[in-house]
Amino acid sequence: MKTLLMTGVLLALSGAGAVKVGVLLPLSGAGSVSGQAAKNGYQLALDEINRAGGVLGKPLELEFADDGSAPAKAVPEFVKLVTVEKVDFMAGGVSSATSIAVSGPAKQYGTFMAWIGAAAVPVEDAFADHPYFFHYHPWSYYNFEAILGYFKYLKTYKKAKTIAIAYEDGPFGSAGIDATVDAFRKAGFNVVMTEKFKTGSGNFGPLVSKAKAAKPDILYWVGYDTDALPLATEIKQQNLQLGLLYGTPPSWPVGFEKNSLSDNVAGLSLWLSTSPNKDSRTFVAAYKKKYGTVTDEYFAPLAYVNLKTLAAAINRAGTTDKAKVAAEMAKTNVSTPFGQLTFSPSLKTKYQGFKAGNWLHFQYLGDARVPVFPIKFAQKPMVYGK
Amino acid sequence: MSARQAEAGAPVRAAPRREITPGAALPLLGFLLLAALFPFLPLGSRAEFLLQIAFFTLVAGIMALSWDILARSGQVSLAHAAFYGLGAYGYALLLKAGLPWLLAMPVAALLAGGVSLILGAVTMRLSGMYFAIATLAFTEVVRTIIQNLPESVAGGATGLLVPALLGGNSRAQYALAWGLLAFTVLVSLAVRLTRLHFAFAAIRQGEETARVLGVSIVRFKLLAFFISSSLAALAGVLYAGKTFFINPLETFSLANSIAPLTTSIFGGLYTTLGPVLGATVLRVAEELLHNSVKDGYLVVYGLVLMLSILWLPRGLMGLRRNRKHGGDL
Amino acid sequence: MTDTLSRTDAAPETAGQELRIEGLAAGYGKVQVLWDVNLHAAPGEFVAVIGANGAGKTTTLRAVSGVVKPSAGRITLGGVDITRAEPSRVVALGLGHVPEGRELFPHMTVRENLDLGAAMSAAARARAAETLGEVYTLFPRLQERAGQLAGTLSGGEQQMVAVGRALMARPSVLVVDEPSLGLSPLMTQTVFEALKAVNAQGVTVVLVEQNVNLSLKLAHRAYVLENGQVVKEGTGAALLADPAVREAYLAL
Amino acid sequence: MDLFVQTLVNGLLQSGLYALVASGLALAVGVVGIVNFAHGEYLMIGAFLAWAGSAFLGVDPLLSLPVIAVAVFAIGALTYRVSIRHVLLAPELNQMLLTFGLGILLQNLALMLLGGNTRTVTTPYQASSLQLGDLSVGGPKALAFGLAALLLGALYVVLYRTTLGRQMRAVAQNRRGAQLIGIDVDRVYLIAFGVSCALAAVAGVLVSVLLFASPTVGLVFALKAFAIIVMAGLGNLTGVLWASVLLGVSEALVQTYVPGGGGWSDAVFFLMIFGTLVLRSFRGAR
Amino acid sequence: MTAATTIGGTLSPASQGAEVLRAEGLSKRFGGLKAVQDVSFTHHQGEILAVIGPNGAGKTTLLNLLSGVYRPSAGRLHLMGRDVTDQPMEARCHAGLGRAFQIVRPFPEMTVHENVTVGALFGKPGQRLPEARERAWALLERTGLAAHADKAAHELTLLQDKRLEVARALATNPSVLLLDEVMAGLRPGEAQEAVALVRGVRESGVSVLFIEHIMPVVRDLADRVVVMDQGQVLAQGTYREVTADPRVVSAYLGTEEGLQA
Repeated sequence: MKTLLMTGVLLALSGAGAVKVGVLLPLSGAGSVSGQAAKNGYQLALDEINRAGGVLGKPLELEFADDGSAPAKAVPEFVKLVTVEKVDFMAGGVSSATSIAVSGPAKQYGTFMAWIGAAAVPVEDAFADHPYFFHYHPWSYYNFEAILGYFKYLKTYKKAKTIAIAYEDGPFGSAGIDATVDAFRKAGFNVVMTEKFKTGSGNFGPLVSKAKAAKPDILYWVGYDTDALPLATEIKQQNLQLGLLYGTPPSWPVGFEKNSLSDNVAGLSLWLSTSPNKDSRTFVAAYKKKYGTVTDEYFAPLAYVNLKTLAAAINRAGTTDKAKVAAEMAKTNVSTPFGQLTFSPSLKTKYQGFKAGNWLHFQYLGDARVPVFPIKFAQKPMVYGK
Repeated sequence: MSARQAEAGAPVRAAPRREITPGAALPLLGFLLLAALFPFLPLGSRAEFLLQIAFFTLVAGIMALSWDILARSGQVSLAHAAFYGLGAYGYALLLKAGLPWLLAMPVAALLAGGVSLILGAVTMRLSGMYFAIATLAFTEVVRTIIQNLPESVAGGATGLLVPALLGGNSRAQYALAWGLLAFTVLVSLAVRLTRLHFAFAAIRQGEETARVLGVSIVRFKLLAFFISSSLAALAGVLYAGKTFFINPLETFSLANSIAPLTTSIFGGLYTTLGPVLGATVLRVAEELLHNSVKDGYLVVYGLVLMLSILWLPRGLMGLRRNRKHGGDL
Repeated sequence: MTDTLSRTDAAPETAGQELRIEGLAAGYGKVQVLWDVNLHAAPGEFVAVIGANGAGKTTTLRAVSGVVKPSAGRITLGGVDITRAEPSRVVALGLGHVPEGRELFPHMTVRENLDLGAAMSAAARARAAETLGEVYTLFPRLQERAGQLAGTLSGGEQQMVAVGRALMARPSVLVVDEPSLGLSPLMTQTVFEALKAVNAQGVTVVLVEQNVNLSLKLAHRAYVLENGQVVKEGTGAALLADPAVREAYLAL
Repeated sequence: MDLFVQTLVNGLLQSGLYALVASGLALAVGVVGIVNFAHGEYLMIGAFLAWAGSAFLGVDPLLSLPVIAVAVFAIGALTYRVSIRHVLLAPELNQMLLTFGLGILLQNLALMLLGGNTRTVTTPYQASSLQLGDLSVGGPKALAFGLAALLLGALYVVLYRTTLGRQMRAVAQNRRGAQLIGIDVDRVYLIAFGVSCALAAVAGVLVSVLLFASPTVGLVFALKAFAIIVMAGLGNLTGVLWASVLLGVSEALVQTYVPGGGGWSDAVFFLMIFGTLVLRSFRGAR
Repeated sequence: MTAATTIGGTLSPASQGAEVLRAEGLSKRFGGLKAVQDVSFTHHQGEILAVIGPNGAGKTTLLNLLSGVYRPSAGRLHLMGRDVTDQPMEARCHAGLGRAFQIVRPFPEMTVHENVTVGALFGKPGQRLPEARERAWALLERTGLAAHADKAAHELTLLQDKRLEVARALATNPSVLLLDEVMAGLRPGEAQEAVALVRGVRESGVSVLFIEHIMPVVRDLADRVVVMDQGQVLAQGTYREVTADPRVVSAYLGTEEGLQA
């Protein structure tokens, strides 16, 4: 009893010596939706960690900073967290451009980084020789690997042969588009259309007309949430017959599932709030308890997992020494809402978390997103239009 | 000849009070000195962080001042994002081509200057809103071209990785930014103190009158374009070398054209100190707001801009008492 | 004071009002144009204001309509002080202004220009159709050109539109600024005849003109303005006979 | 051939929205003489109001449209009173900065209150379409185009057939002349600015149905509107219609017939603007 | 610049001087409006030539044709023996043409001295700034503005503005000076000062062509007068000659015909 009390007092008093984790997120600007979702995930994880006794016997502290989705703002904020707030570890990171921008100071200070987002290939280049860079989110080529896997399945079982590609003309859509086309061809698909569009412009009329002429089995679009409804609307209006409309936006529009136009639209996600996975159900319950709502943004559980695994690694290491924590972190092997998490080398970096196998393919069926592939996770049979 | 003069007897010459005295340069020198000493100030643990903020403030200062130099000739441009981007891309591509950075930097600036001459030549007769939209259109066209070039050439929409400036040493980077700002200030002063000032100001305040007085507007408008865009390109080089990564969407964004405009108006147009001071105050204000109002800081920022126009139409420079025309640097 | 000159043949359908200007001073920025102008037009009177360019004739009229704010003096319209009133109020009180340079709406049709003239007061709107008929009677040409854009008319026709537009508000006082400017003699005559007819209906007319001969013949009474001051006043006939007026113009 | 006709239809349908946004802007520029860089933000307000009405009150956006138009008219009139009015005589640059500030303020206010998420509205007619042989015309798009055409028609009727509209045109064409015939110029300015904002908001309602509502939804349309009014010649309302159709159709043509056209269509349009301006300036030279 | 006080007074019959400006059939149309039609005249060295006419006669358009604001629809213009019809404004300035505007157009954000310096610096090619400043000082002294050199242009009185307008034009070192109604808005006493100023300009060797409405000024100043009406030249000659011309009188006072009241 006495010791317990003492521990409590110590816990309360010892803030000064507590482990501090800096979290750099886009809380404003273009990436703010993902950033805000991640922030909620971090706070949920923080609550749980501290309720369970904190890190190294003290409450864990988080320092949030807003990178404004802009490299010029991200660099000072990163440096502030590292040098002023003197955080022991850095977490967060959503946008690729800001992540690359902070790679300079990160190397300069040898900062330990447990990074959740930033999937673009140049990020991998920028952090290739960084010894303490743990990357959770799959690199974009893993996304594609997952997509290709799904499409190959469709080819075999649904006789899908032709693909039309619509991609936004920014970095998100255009990255590696040539390689994508090649890979589809190599896999035996006929790529009948490759069209750029300007995200947010909502003008898909000409693109869909063109697609109609090309008669594809699958329309694969790489864009943002803003493009989802306009594209779906246009397809319906021009009566474009597809086997599947498949998209990979980082997030989907709020309330899209309730719109009948979303029916049968398929997409890619690391996670779904409806996932039957036990960790996922636990997370959803905890999230709902804390915030009163359910989130569909996978950056919330990703951030949650990110902080939980980091805290666990520190506790296992028993110190904040970067090398030791990294060694423990590398041994991570836990089940998460996304499936099992372990770190292994990617093409260029040493510690890559989730990979192609973690992606889920879902379809909007009824008023919800339902996993349909891989088949072992499927809750309902997929609807294929042809 | 006149009765007035006959009364006075001998010709009277008033002391040239309004001529620019070395004293007028004191605030500017003070600013530069303070900026030079900044890394050595005892700022404790915040030093590194503030140095980063200060670096980007210097870049913003270079952009604003370069914009102002063009504005002095009556050309209110929305093409500064293009020059900034051309500088950044020029630098990155020249490095890729194997040029040493010290050479790549000025060559990128001159290239941007050269491109700006084309723009300047075709927008020669436009003014006001038409000029602004034409320059905006130019920016969009340049951005799209770079974005649609094959990825192997300029990185396409994805962007380009850029080697770290000065090995990523933040103090050295700061020193370089300071040097480039000081250079920009010198150029601005040179424009202010030579015949260029008379040509630019005359064109701005009355293009037709200026022509009647023999000012060749073609030559001076183009010169303003060249100087301004080259300096803006230097700011772009600093940005590229600091953030290691450039892509068309961010480097050519409209915000990069609008920021120098608002900064200059806020600080005080057609002066050297005004835009630099404006950049500093706005950046500091943004940082303070960011930390105090967190979520709504940009709302307050917009409000500050609006109020400053309603209450302070001549910008910060208008705050100085007894401000008379002509004597400001 | 000018009773003897009042027209006896006038059958005032529209009651003219009195316009009185006392000690008026006004200008633009640093240029003071009017120094001390005293001027009076009795109800139903036709008053001409003549003077060389830059004497302040136009500025006087602008001060009356409230476009230029006087720095000193007093202006009353039908006894109501309008010294610093907004133009819309002055018009509402019964002033019609035919400005120098006509100031038409060039991309609107003649008819639209005229209609706008009647739009500002309920009373004028109520009688707009009737007034339009009167204007067309005065200027048959305008009826022919009703659908044409005002900017495409000849100078004379434009002047007719300007007069007609002012009349559409059924003003009690009509001030007219240099209507003959750039007009052929024939056209000038048409416009002046119209002004005479308007005045005959009882409307007070104040005419500013460079065509001395014509305006003095037409006016009951006239003022000579020089450097922002009234230097002479008298009946039109008297001034017409005065060699000093001619000398002032040509500096003989 | 079918593709060509479909392309023209696509472009034409798109141009209705453009014309609606640009007409409002042209009204502010032409009558009030102010270039409102925050014009897109009023569109954004309209889009969000429509979304809110639909999401919280279950009112169809097209039904709430009149209410939204009136509400945003009031917001615009208020904006005029507290800010625009005070810079009417200020240098153009200061006017620009004021409206830039206004834009930043409104956009971030929306971001702060609503977050950056994309919101969509669900309507029963969203998926409808008209089939004319091989030609298909989207229901909401046709509806939006029809509504835009109707509203623009109404705008033109107001401008050309009503006293208030004539007053606006009068002020636009000759401010002093308008003053001299008794038009209350300040009142006309207030109304014109309010109507300008209301038109943007109406476009915003349509955008919420066709596309989405988000804090940044205004930017794309505002930029195009600027280009359109410049191409038409500042303040030229009829020119706005032609320029809008030209923009819509040329975008569609480029997107359909140029390989990778989606990435080039903006550039082509801006190149057209650029060319028009430059040509005009050189032709205008004596 | 020669000193201002040279052999004063007598109005020499200037037509003996060499020709400085020659207009041959200048015309300008704006759409359907013929603003200037077939105007020809010759302006001689050292002469003060007035262009008068009622409002709307086309005087200002003519001046704009001379200074290069407009290109003529037809006709040629020779300046100092060179054909400058197709030359832009700045080239005409370099060739020796100076102009002062009716509505004064000082550069508002510059001091008086800086305003004049612009003329001195760019009026002729190859001027250097220090010398231009010095010449500006000299001109300010000549035009009685030296005491106001450091004022902003907007602080000047109207007469001082007019002086500045003339000083700035003179700073370009012109052979011919075009003055557009410089007396407009001046009080009688001020106009006398301005007349003296213009005389001084001529005595320094500059030929002057001016537009004016104030007839006493024209009478006192002009060696020769060109009268315009409806875009055309109505009469040319001395002041006495043209004012005796009944056509001129009726152009000014209006036709006596019509309106038999």
